[in-house]
Amino acid sequence: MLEIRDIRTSYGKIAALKGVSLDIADGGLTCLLGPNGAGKTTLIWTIAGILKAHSGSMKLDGEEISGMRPHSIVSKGVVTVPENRLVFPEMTVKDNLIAGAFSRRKEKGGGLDDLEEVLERFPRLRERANQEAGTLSGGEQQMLAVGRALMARPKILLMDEPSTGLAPIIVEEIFEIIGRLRDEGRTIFLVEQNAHLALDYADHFYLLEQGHVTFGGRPGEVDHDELIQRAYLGARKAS
Amino acid sequence: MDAFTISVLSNIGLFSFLAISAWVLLICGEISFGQQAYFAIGAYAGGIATAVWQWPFALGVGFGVVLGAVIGGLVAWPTTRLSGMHYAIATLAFAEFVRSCLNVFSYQREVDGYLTGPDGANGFRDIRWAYEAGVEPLGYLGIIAAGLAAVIGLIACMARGRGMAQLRIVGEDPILAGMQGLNVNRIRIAAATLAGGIAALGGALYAHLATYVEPAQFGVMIGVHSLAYGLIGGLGTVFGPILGVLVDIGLLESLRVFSSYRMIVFGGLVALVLILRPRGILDEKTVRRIQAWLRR
Amino acid sequence: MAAAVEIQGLSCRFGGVKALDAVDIRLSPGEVLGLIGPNGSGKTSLFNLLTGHHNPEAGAILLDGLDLAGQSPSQIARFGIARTFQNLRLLRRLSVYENVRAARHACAPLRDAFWLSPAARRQERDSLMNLLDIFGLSEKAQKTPAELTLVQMRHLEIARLLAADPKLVLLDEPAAGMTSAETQAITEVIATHVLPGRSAIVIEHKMQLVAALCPRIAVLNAGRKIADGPTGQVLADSAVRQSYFGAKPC
Amino acid sequence: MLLDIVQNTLDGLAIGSAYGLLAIGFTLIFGVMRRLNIAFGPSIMVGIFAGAWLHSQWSAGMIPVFLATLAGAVLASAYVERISFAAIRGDAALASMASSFAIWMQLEEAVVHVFPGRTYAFPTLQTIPMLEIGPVFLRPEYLAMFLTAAALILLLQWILTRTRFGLEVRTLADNPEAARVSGVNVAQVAFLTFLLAAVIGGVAGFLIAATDGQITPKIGLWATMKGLIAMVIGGLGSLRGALIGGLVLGVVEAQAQWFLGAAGREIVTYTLLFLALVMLPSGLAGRADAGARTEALRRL
Repeated sequence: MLEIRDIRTSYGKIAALKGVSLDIADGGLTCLLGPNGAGKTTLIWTIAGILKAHSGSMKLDGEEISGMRPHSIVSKGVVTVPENRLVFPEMTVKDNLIAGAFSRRKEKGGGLDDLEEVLERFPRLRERANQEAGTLSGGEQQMLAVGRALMARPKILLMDEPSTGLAPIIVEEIFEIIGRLRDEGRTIFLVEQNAHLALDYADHFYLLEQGHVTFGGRPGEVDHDELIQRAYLGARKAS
Repeated sequence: MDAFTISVLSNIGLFSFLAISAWVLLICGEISFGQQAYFAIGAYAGGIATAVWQWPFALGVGFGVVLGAVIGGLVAWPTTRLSGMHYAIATLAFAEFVRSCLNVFSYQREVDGYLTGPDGANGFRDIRWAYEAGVEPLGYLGIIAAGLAAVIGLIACMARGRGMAQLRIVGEDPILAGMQGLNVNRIRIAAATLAGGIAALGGALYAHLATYVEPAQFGVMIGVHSLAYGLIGGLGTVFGPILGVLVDIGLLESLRVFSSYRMIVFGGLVALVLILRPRGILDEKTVRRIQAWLRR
Repeated sequence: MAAAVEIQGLSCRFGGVKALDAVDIRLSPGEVLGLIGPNGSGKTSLFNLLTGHHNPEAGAILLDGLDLAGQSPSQIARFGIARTFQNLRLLRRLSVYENVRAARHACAPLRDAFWLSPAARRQERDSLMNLLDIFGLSEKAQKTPAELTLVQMRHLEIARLLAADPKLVLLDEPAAGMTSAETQAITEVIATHVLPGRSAIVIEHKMQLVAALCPRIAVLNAGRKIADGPTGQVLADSAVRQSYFGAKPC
Repeated sequence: MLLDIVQNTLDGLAIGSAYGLLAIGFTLIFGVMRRLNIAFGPSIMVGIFAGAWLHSQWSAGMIPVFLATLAGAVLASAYVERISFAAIRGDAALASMASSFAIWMQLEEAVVHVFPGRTYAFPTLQTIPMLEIGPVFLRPEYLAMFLTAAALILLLQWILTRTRFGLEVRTLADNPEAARVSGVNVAQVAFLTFLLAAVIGGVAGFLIAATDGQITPKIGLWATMKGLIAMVIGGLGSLRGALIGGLVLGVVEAQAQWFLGAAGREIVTYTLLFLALVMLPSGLAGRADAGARTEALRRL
C-alpha cells in the first residue's frame, strides 16, 4: 500500500534517515523496531509530511505523496497517532474526536458519522465525552489519540510508540485495541520499543538502526531474543 | 562638514545609545518596549543638574547615567521573572508611566534671573550648557562620539570578560544557564541596569544638544524604533543596532528623493531584510564568520 | 572529590500522572549507577528533580548530607551536579568553544564580567581547548553546534559537563543514536575522563555501555524502582526482563 | 460622588467593550501564531480611514462606511500576514514582530500620504437623543457600542465553539503539532484567523471612530496600545480574559479621567497596569502562563 524508497531526512547537518526503504502491506500490522535515536520517529514525521525528506519517494497506492503538505497527506488517508499522546488538552474529548475528521470535511455530514462508532469502541471516552482532554489519564489520552485518528477513516494508521510512559497493564490494554484494529483488516504501521509485545502482534517487521533498515522479515522467521539483543542491547552479531 | 551632515550624524549617535540599550536586553532574551523611559530620565536628570543646579557638564551627565542605571535595576527587580510578552508590556507600562509623570512634573528655580527647569507638558527649556561653554555642533558631535566609543568599549570589555557570554547564555536558554550555575535573575537585573545607564547617557547628551525637551518626545514610537534597530541590524554584535540606526536615519535622510514615500520604502526594505535574515543583517553566524576572517 | 548521594522516598507527578513513586537510591562516593527502564518510566524525571527543575511531591535528596530540596538549579549546579541531556541542550547560536565555556561563568566575581586578564584568558582557553581536544572538537571550536554531527554534539555536552568539574555527573543516554563502534568510543572516553573521582548516574538503553561502566544498576518501571543491585544479577532478573523487553518472559 | 462613580462605570464599560474587542483580535492572532502582530492597530486605522474617505467623498451613510472600514482593515491585515507572518519562519517570533512594526510605518505613511491633514470627520450616531435612566445618563452611541460588542462576542463564541473553522482555530491554539497531524491546513487557518481578527478589530475601530466623530492616524498606535494592554491585563491567550481586561481598562480609565483629569488618568492607568503585571502575571482571568513554562521544560 505504501512504498517507501530511499528516503533521506536530516536535521540541520545531522542525517537522521540515510536512505530508508520499506513497504507497508495492505491490511495487517507492520512494525518498526529499533533503539532510541535510530530514526523511528523521524520516519513517522517524514511520512506524515511534517519533516521534509530531501530525497527519495513515498508512494501511496502508486501515488507519490512525498513533498505533500501534512494536511494533504492526512486527507489521502495516512493518519498519525503521535508519540506522547498529542491531544488537545483544553478541548473536550468530543471536540478532540471531531477534530480528527477535519480531512473529511467535504464528505456528506462532514465525516462525523463515525463519531458514534468511535465512542462505541472506546466506552471510557464516551463516559468522559464532555471532559477536557487534559484531565484524562495517560491511557485514556492514548485511546483518544487513536480514536481521533480513526475519525479520519485512515487507509494507513501510523502509530508512534503507543506504550510510552504507560503502566504495563495499560500497555496491554492499548495493544489489545491495536490487535483488534488489525483483526478488522486495517493497515497499521507501528513504531514500538516494546519488542516482544510488538512482535506478538506484527505480521511483518523491520529493524531500523542508525538511519538504515538493517533487517526485515516476519516474526518467527528469526530468533526474537537474538533480534532484541541486537536491536536494543547493542551486541554485535552477524545477521 | 556642513550643518546638515553634522546634525544627521549627531542624531545617528544619539539614537545608537537607545538602540544599544534595547539590544543589550534582547541579547539577554528580553524584549523591552520601554527604553525611552531611561532616555527621558537621563535627559531630565542631566538637564536639571546642569541647567538648574549649575553642575559641571560631566557631573550632570554622570548623574543622569547613574539615575537611569539605578532605576533600570530597580524596575528589573520585580519584572525579570515575567515571561516574554508580560515583560514587554511591563516595560511599556513603566515608560508610559514615566512619560505621564513628566507631564505633571514641575521643578523650576530662578537661575540668572530666568525661571529654569521642567514645567510639565510645556517641557524643559534652556538646557544651555553647550551654548554657554561655546561648544560648536562639530565639537558636540565629538562628545557624542566619545560617549558612544565609551559604551562600545565597555561592551568590548564585556565580550573579552565573561559578561557578554553570560548575557547570551541567559538569553539563549535560561534553564540551561541555571544549570550551569548562573544566577539568571541577577544577570537579568544587571543587564537592565546596564541598559538603563546606556539609554540615560544618550538622553543626557540629547538634552544638551537639543536644549529643549518635552514629555511628548519620549513616546512609545521611539521605544519600538530602538528595538527594531537591533533586530534589523543584527543581534550578533554591538554594531548591529548601530547599523540599524544608520540604515534608518542615514537612509531616511538620503532617500529624501522619495519625499513622502520614504517610510513606505524603508518599511518595505526592513520587511524584506527580516524575511531573508530573521536575526538581522549582522546575525551571530555572520559575525563569527567575519571574526574568523579577520583573525586570518 | 566524589559525592555521596542519598535519595529517599522521592515522588513527583505531572498532570495527574505519577512520574516517580517513592524512589530510594543510595550512592556511595565514587560509585557509578546505571539507571534503566522503559521509555517514560521516570528516569529523566529523576534527573530533573536532582537538578532542581521540578519540585518533588515528597521525599528528600541529600548530596554529601546536604539537603537539595528547595534549592534553585543554579545553586545545585554550584554544589557540583552537572548533567547531559537525552535530547541535547546546546546553545545554538554560540560557538562550540562558548558552549564549553558556559560552564565556567558561574560564581565569577563581578569584575570578571568586564575584564579578564590576558593571563587568565589564556589559561582558560588552554584548559578548555585541551578539553575539546580530548573529544576531538578543537578543530570545530569556532563552529556552531548545528555544524556538528550527532556524535560530536554528544561529546560536546560531555565536554561542557567536565568544564564545570562536578562531583556528581548525570548522563542521560550518552550513546543514543550511536553505532556500536561510536558507543565503544564514548564508553572509553567516559571511563577515562568523566568517571574517575566522581559519582555518576547513567541512564542508557545500550547495555554495551551500561555493562562496561556501571557495576551496579537500578531499574525503574512506571515510576517505581523494581530492582537495584549488581549489574549481572539485575539483568538476569525475570521481572526486569519482563518490564523492559516486553511482556513475554524469556 | 457615588452617582459619578456609577456614571463613570457605565461609560467605562461601553468604551471598555471596544477595548475588549481589540484585545480579542490580538488574542486570536497571538493564540494561533504565538507571535505578536503590533501592526494590528494600524491595520484597523487603514480601515477607519477607508470609511472616512467614503464618507467625505460621497457622504456615504453608516452602512457603507461600516463595510468600507471592515474591508480596509481586512485588506491591510492580509498584507501584514503575508509579509510579516507567512513569509517568516514560525520560530523567528522577534523577526515577525519587528517586521510588523515596519509594515506599521508603511501603513501610517500611506494613510498620511492620502490624507495629508491632521484630523478627519467620521459619521457619528449622535442624532439619537440622550437616554435618561433615573439620575444616570446613557449616551446612545455608548449603548450601541456596548450592544454591538456584546453581539459580536456572542457571534465569535458561536463561531469558535459551533463551526468547523472555529474548531480548527481552537486546535491550532491548543496544540499546533497535534493540529497538523489531525489534518488542519495550518497556513490557511492562520490566514483566516488573521482576517477574522481584522473584522473584529474593524468593528471596534468603527465603533470608536463613530463615537468620537473625528480621527487621526494616531488611532493606529492608540488601538495597538489599548488592545495589547487589555489583552495582558486579562491574561494572555484567553478570550474571556481579553474581554474582562478590556472592561477593567475602560472602567479604570473612566474613573481616573473623571477624578484626576487626563494626566492623572495616564499615571493611574499605567501604574495599575505595571502593578497588575508584577503581582498577577497570569492575568485577571487567572489562567497561569503554564504554556510557556511547559514548553520550556519539555525540552529537558
